[in-house]
Amino acid sequence: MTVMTYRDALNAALREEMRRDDRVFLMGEEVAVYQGAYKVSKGLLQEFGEMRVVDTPITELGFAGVGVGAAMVGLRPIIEFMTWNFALLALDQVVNAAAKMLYMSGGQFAMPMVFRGPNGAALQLGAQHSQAWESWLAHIPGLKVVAPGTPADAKGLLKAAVRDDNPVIVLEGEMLYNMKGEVPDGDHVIPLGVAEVKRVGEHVSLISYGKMVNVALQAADALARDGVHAEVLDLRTLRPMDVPAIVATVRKTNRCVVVEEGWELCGLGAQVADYVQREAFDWLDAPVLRVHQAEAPMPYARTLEKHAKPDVAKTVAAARKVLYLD
Amino acid sequence: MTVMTYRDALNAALREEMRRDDRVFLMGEEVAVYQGAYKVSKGLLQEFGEMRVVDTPITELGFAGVGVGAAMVGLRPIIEFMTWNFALLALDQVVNAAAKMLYMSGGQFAMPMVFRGPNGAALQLGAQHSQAWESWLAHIPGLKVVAPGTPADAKGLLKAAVRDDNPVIVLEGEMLYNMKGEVPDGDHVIPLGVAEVKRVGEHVSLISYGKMVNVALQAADALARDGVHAEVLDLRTLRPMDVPAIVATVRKTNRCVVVEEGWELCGLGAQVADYVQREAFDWLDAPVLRVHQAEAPMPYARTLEKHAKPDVAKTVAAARKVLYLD
Amino acid sequence: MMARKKPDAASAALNRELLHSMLLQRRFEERTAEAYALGKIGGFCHLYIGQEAVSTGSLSQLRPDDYVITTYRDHGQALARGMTPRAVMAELFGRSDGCARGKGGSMHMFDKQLGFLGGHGIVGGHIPIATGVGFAIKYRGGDQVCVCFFGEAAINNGAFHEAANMAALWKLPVIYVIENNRYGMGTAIERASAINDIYERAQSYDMARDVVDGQDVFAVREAIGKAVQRARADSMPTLLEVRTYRFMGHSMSDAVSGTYRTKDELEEYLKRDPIALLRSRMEEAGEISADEIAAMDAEVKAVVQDALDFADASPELPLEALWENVLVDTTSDAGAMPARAG
Amino acid sequence: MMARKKPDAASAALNRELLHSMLLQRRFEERTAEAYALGKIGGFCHLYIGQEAVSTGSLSQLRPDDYVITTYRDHGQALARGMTPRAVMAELFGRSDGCARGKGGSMHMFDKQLGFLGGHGIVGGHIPIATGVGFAIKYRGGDQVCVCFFGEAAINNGAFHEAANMAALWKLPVIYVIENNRYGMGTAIERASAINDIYERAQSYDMARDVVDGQDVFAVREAIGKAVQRARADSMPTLLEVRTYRFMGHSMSDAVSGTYRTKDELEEYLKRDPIALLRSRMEEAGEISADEIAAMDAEVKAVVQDALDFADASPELPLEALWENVLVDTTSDAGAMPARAG
Ligand SMILES: Cc1ncc(C[n+]2csc(CCOP(=O)(O)OP(=O)(O)O)c2C)c(N)n1
Ligand SMILES: Cc1ncc(C[n+]2csc(CCOP(=O)(O)OP(=O)(O)O)c2C)c(N)n1
Ligand SMILES: [Mg+2]
Ligand SMILES: [Mg+2]
Repeated sequence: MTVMTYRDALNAALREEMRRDDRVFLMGEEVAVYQGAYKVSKGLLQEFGEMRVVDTPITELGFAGVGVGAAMVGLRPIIEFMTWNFALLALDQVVNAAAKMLYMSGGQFAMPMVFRGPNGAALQLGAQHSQAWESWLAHIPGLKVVAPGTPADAKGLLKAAVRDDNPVIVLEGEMLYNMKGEVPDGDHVIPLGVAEVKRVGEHVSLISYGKMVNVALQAADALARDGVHAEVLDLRTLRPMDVPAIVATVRKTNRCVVVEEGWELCGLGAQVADYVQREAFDWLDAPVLRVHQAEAPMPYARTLEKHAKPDVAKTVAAARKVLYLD
Repeated sequence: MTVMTYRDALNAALREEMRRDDRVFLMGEEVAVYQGAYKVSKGLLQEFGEMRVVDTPITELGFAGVGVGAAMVGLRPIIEFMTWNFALLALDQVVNAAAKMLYMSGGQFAMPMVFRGPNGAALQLGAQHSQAWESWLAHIPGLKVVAPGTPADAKGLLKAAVRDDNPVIVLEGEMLYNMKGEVPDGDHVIPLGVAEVKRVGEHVSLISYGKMVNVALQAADALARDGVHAEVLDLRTLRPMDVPAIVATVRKTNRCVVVEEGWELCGLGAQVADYVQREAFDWLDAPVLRVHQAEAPMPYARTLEKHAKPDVAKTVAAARKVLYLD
Repeated sequence: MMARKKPDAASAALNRELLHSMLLQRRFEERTAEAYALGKIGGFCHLYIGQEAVSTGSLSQLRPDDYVITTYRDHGQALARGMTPRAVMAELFGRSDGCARGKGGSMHMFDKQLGFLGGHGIVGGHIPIATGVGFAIKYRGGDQVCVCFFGEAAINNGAFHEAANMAALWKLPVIYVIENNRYGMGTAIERASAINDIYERAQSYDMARDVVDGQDVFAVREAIGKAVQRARADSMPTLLEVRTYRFMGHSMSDAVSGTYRTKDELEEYLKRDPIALLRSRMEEAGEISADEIAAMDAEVKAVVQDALDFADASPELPLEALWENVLVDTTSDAGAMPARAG
Repeated sequence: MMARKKPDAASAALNRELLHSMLLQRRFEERTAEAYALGKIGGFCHLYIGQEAVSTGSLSQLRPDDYVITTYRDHGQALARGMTPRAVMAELFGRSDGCARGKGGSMHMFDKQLGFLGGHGIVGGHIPIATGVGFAIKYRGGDQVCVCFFGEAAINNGAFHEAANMAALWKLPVIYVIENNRYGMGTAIERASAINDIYERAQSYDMARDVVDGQDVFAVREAIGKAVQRARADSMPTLLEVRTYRFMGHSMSDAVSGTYRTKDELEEYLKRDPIALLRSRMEEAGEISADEIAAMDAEVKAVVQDALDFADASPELPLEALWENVLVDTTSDAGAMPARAG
């Protein structure tokens, strides 16, 4: 185990996979000379050269398509979106090309590629720079979607994503890049599609993913002070979702709160709630509750932004509510 | 009441609103000279001239943005997407501009505009031309989203959309354009946000919207032959969703099937299921089930496409299952 | 630049191949239209009739290891690239022997063996993909080229602009072929583009450019030949505008003339049928006799009939196939360090 | 075209106004940087320092009923358009007296009264919006113009291409001003665009074009003046490239020089500070004395201090404000048939 930041864990994953396989290259805005807008690609240009670490013009649609073309003929592109906010411009390539190519071609063209970058809000970036896309992306067959919440998962999931022969979406968190944690040494690869119980408990299940896992863990700490033992399930992969793991934790605790980053209506948590009511109906002692962003574009003002975001206090309140403690 | 097609109902709504208010104009690909790719805008160029019925180049992002700009300074654009499949290219303007402008500007710039066009699959159009976007669009605060399933609703909801001072998404159905139905005479406007019970029943609630309402109604007919009286609730507006209407029908029937057009994971039905389990938990006698598109891109082959789509048989089966009849 | 070119030095044998290729496309699509009317083919179906000199003229200049990518109007290029009429027709019928297992349909012909990277349905969407193919060729140090076809209406789309700039900036071996058939659905080029000489848009990227008569297969061959040379030898892209015309409606539901173009205009263009032009030039040059032409036509018709029979007999996909090809079940081999060539 | 222009015939009084406008932007942003360091301002904050001749030169040519739209680098234009330093600073502080109620922040300044249609955060995203404003002006038969600012890196984005083509095709009164400060974040123009004279991209749309020294406020005024005339009188768009430089990092987290540009380069450009250039020309012309300049500077500093005090005292928004402005509660008045003018 080595303690490192989420950023360095991603960097190590990129470096190791690029060393392992010279079909792998990284492309995006500011990934090379600038060393990454958030320095995730630091040093890669120096090690791999400008053909494998490629700065692009500000053309999300265009360079996502370049990745699709390169993947069609045998390369393994990693497309970095400076943030997923801008990737909205590229979703035609992600959804209509990358996700559908294998199917439309009757199985001829696999798309071994990764689209990655930070997703969701950071601090006071305002409405256009604070959007969480997980429910959109998880909706699309033909994609896999992961959202690592810790440095270890960041490394292990990104490495798995690069090796997978399907298009994989990696949703990182700008607020996580400086977060430190232990990362297993060696070739640390985490299978896609497998959730992890990050904390064992018996009274209530907190189901989360990505940066919200940390909110759930803190909420579990807070609840523990009152003798409530929450189990924290980290989905890690959002598509395909690990339904057996969801069902197992809820059948055990009989209560469930989903902590998600995006908006409520048609958010990721709705799907979790649906799985729970469908597969653990007779085990539920209370309706599933969801903690999510307020149903408004993200405001700039600090206090309003804080008020808008899912957080520990809201998670604790929801957990207490499903336990009928308040 | 006059019997007319869904297409003619939309055409009448456009015509009446353009006559009523000369700030209203229609813009999109092939809306003018060609009279609309699906002839929805037939005759409008002739009546209103080329400044108000505007053919555009194939630039979904660009002309959606033109609509946004025109709305900012006081016009009331109706942006037609030839289909919503292509609107994927324009979603940055819909989501980051139209939906957020009022908020970002602190209330200064309302966006009185409509984005409309056919959504979802028609017949054998293949993977790139058969996508249902309702859950994506319903996810976005700052938008209203409607999905009319009958000629009367098409007219009434489109007229309301044009008059609303917010950006409204109108999801039509290519397969519905030829469908006939009675449409109230006069200035028929249906308030946004209000669902409608399209058929009264007591055994099970079939909740649906858009073209799937017709599937639900046919399924109710089929169920009636076995003495099962299904209530069919047509959401009509997907955002904001009429939660009281959902709760009311489920509290009455105690069982619920959602019939949706899109894919399962994070689909519209997940949100309906979430509302139901949250607000009618103690009334539910069975888990909510969903009928949706198979989790695959849409295949071209006729038999596979049929197999992929939500249909009457699948709806009947789901209804019987929540009634524990099979 | 639009002046009529003299036939090049290609042998009579080559000319026969060109004629055969074009005739095959024509007869194939004539029967496609019939099969569509009979309900054997569904969905959108965009015929290529009238534009055959573009596909044949361009693709006859490529090597087997080069790449081709195109739009939904893709039957012509698929056949010109060498896909069998059987595989294309079975795809149109949505059958398991189709070139995309019946999952793609008219708009999505694919053949990995032939480097045929598909017909694509989102206008402009495949242009950046072509740029990516060019990137991959350069990345691997190969000397292949990628030919990307699209209609004149697609050039107004942002995808073209982004893709062309990157191809020029990075010097990629991509040939962007505009099939300017004057209309994007019902919109004439003058009503969609602020300039009419759209090949001049290459100036924005300092890209080589050319414009050529698309009804003259020799002219197309010559222009593409230069572009291929530029791409293969110098790894430089080209924007080539090919002026052609579609003799049919935009798709099966669109009238051949009426709302947006006149019957007179259509008839004027029909006089420059690319197949008739080639044939008469070959006849004039004494390269082919009327009997030989008749024999070729009969042979082509038989091939098309065989394709129809084959497609009719090809099995429907089993229902489980719905869930196949959504994802692959593989990962990259952890040990392998692949060769750069390819 | 880059030759230095002589001062135009504007009176000394006008020159003073120009100097005042530019100085206000400069002092305002110097204090903005301080306030940012103190944590009073959050999020992304892109300073305009070095580019003030562009905002002042352009906007000084507009009428009050014209429209302006710009990027996230919007403080300069907001002030040059006449927004009060108080309203802009309160917005930066996220307070209720901000020009967008504290909901927009640095990147999203708006003022409906002034026709200031906002700073926008998606590169290229506001360019089609400007085209739409031009469309609305023409639709209503007005003679306003819309000025749209964006960086040189945005020109590679598809949104520019789509928007420019439509503006030219439809002859709309929009002036697209490229603020070419040589870098898009850390990427020099040569590494992002296949051509360096990016105003030439207007050729693709048969659009009027020009290039001008952006450190010379008179040159900017003159070029914009022509473009405004073209838009107002003839309803024709212009693409104007203004060559400038940003003296600060891309945003607050970016070093002023280092990775992507050298200190030497920066120092070379600092010699052409647009404010110093204007000041010395005014001094040379005897239009202003050193004392007068000092007095102006003191006055401007006091105005900025007042803005800071005002912003500090402006109340935080109540928490309920989170849910306000998501939607409006109104519909168009069924009876009204509005006037065409406006
Ligand atoms: C992004 C997008 N918008 C609209 C359409 C609908 N559409 C299909 S083909 C077409 C016209 C394209 O014209 P052109 O590029 O000239 O090609 P042609 O059909 O003439 O070969 C349109 C508008 C689409 N497929 N994709
Ligand atoms: C679509 C999109 N992609 C990426 C970004 C991140 N980004 C913000 S500013 C910027 C550079 C823009 O450069 P330029 O257009 O030259 O304007 P300048 O910042 O120099 O004023 C980038 C890449 C963004 N905001 N939007
Ligand atoms: Mg065309
Ligand atoms: Mg710049």
